[in-house]
Amino acid sequence: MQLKLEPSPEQIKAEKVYSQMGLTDEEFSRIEKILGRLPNYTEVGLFSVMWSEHCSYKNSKPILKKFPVTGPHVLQGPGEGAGVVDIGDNQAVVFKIESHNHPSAIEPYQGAATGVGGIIRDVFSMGARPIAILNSLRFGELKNARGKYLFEEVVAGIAGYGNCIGIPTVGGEIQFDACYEGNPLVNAMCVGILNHEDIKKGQAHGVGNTVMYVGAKTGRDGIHGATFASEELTEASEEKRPAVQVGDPFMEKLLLEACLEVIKSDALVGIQDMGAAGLTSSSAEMASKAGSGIEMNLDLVPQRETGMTPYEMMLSESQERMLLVVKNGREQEIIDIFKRYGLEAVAIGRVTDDKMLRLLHHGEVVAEVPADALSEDAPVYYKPSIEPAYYRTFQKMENRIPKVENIEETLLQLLQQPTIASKEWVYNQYDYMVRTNTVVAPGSDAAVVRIRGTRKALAMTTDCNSRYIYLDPETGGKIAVSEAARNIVCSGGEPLAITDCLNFGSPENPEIFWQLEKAADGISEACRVLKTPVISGNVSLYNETNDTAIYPTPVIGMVGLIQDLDHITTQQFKQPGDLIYLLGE
Amino acid sequence: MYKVKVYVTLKESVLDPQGTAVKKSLRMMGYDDVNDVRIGKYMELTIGETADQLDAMIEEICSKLLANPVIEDYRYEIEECVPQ
Amino acid sequence: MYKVKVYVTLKESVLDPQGTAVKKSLRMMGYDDVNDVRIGKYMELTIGETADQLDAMIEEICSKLLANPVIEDYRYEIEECVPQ
Amino acid sequence: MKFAVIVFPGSNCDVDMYHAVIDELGEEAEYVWHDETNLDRFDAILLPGGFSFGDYLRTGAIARFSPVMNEVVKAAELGKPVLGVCNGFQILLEAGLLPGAMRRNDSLKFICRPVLLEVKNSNTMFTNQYAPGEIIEIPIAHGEGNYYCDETTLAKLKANNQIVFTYHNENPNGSIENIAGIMNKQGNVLGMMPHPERAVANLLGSHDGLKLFQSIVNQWRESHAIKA
Ligand SMILES: Nc1ncnc2c1ncn2[C@@H]1O[C@H](COP(=O)(O)OP(=O)(O)O)[C@@H](O)[C@H]1O
Repeated sequence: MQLKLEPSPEQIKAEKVYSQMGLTDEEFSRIEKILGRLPNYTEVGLFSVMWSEHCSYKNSKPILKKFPVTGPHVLQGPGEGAGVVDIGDNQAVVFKIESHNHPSAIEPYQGAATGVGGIIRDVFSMGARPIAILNSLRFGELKNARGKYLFEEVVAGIAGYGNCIGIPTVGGEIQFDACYEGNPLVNAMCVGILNHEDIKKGQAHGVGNTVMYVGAKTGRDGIHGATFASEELTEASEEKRPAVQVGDPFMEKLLLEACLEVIKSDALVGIQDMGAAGLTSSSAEMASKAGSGIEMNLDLVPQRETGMTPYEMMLSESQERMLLVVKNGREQEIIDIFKRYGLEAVAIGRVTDDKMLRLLHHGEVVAEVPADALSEDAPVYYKPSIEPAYYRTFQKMENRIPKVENIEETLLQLLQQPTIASKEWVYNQYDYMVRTNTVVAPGSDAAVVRIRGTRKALAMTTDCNSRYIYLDPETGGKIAVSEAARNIVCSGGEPLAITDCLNFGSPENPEIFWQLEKAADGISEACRVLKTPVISGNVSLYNETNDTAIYPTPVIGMVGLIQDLDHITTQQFKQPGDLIYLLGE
Repeated sequence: MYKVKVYVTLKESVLDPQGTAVKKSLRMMGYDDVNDVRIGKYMELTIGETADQLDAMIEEICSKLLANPVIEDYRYEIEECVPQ
Repeated sequence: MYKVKVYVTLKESVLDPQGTAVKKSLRMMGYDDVNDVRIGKYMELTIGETADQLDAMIEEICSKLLANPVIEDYRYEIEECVPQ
Repeated sequence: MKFAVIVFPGSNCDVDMYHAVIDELGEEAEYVWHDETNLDRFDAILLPGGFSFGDYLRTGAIARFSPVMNEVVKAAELGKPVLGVCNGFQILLEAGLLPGAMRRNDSLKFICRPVLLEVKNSNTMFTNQYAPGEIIEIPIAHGEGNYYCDETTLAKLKANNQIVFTYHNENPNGSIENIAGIMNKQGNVLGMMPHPERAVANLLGSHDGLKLFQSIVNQWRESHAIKA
């Protein structure tokens, strides 16, 4: 019934229905060529989300190639749910940062909350126990009610999710600047640890193995979220926005504990979270990475609403869901583990050898496309880049050293700046102590979380001074990495690696693309020098309102290893009479 | 004096984790006939003398503050009440 | 099929911090006529065929789970509804 | 001495409680899933913090119906020490093992930070290692710790010395009479919002909470020495 309301393949082509989903004419002909026929509505949907910037990195791939991603201690670089770095004694640290900017602009509490939920899934889908959450936030100046509302609700959303699931939020940073007024940034980072043998990958190996679905039921929420995240925010976004997702941290807590139990089972072959583009990305990527195919019967997908179409099910971004590949015949073991936590694991498909993503619904094949075409072979664009005029002007300007008449007064003025002032109001809303491993709480240079049962600890921080990056993206990029490294070192740690979240304006604008390129050059250079490879990251483009872009904001998340608890140092002055030294220039 | 009763409920397609949890626990307690539970907010506002444009005012209050139209629906009832 | 609407409110004698906060914001927004705001919960239960003793059952559900009698009052309405 | 750490779906301070007992107190502990129906093998019961069943509806409201709660009630009747921290306290209130109810913090915000407490009653099985009126530092982490009870109940709490901890110098959440922790009349069920299990080692910022656990062990040893 429902299906008949969808435009026919011919209509889609003639009326350019695909363009409403964010596909260009060239991309559409490319799809026609790949399939050797016209795609139906569901198939266009699959391509449109998978070829969105958010999922395919089609505009940013050439930039990401610049980053150094290897090192003797890197066990998993970019490409999986999160990166993995060896920390000795058969242990490894897993981390990644991700943006949830657009949803947070529309519904700040839930947008921020589901952002936290998503990054946690990325980490535990690698087989790691999440041990800490950090964030990096940008808002307009706190001058109007809307600005304050966004700020308060984003903080409440991060707290609401993190506190409930019971992972300490141990650090972050906040900057207020008019450029973020219409487009706040909400980046969340999660850090986890695991033993080497527990590393899991999102790969669908083994023809005949079973594809299982676990977690929350699929509803009509967030359909086309990935495409939405890849567009500029306009007045019309309000209309077009996908039904906003509501986070369910309780469900995720159960999912987390159950998945960590499941990864110990050798019945599990692969696991991936259903993030952006939900079932589509998880299934296509798992198949593509393993060089296999997947066939799923959508009638078996647990559904929250009635009459959902294949298109809706595949594009839904309902939260708190995972896709598993399980050895054929061993399904019951997995079902039993989830059942203990009150969760249902449902077999919805199997791994095939034909490299196709094939979907069945009511006994019919409703979509059949090569998995690689959706994932690895998505288009890549090399965008033009132009050095902006403003940059040239700045470069020509003399260095100006501000004259300070009254030091005390200036200091007080500075301390009153929301960006500089204490963030206690924020982090006191976060349970930064749960799991009793936080040995340096928010308020110092980096947070420090001990690894129970060892003398070791991890130092972690997020940093980015976007004003510097705006003024000089390359130098600013170096500064961001160096600041993070200083925070780690000042806490007693040795920097291990970074994750990054590239928040920029529209890549269609050559000047913005230039910012992206240069910032990446700077970050890469600093990472090479400091031997901190980029092990994971995320790109958020189109952060613009009414054609004004935010400052380029490549947020750096860094983790460092503290070899012995005795090496931990904190920021605070300790006692009267101690000497104060200034290091550096 | 007016008493305004405002009902805020989650939109149909929006996930209701609270309702789901309550339904599950009612089932566990043996109330098998409970098919669905949705949880929303109920608010009572007591409002002074602004008889005119009360409707427009309530409408505004609801959409701006009491409900988030992105995920919630609201409705309200206005009762005139005689102060004792 | 029955639809049961349950209203849970804080007892009069119990301070309602949420209501107070909403009232404050409304005043700040210029709605000076708002004298009082109380915030409670509104729940909708859809219940199957147990026609008999529905009342007793709802009473039980409310007092045991949906409301905490130490600080909350509740009331409910039962509507019979014809499935479409 | 053997402690049960009850784990409800959504509990998240179970690990903290467990490690406080094993690593710092040096006693035995075991996680007990909420569907367990026998607690005979334990000498004391710990209800940890967290968000049982998401704390959807009301804090502790759903957890109280978990099968294990019948056993917790039994253990309480037998006189075994029962300690509920944060969400554990909220569950004890909902289950009627302690009087009163919890409201949202008056700031309407979740608050996580160390606070000062006054030990109001040091003559209990949970506080015998503290000096009377001792001021201790223990963190809080909750959104609903605003304790409430009616006048009559409050009068009884006072008359029977059931108020065990109060907030010192400032009231972080609006609870009546600065109440941070209360016990039942028999004195073997304690509920408190602050987290003693998070203050058991200097590395964590304070070890003031350790004495609470030591008090339980102390009392248990003494009563067993007498029996023996
Ligand atoms: N959003 C946040 N979440 C958690 N902690 C934060 C957040 N913002 C700031 N903090 C904490 O406050 C402290 C100071 O932050 P900030 O003013 O940004 O300093 P810095 O410039 O040294 O990074 C840091 O320890 C940081 O971890």
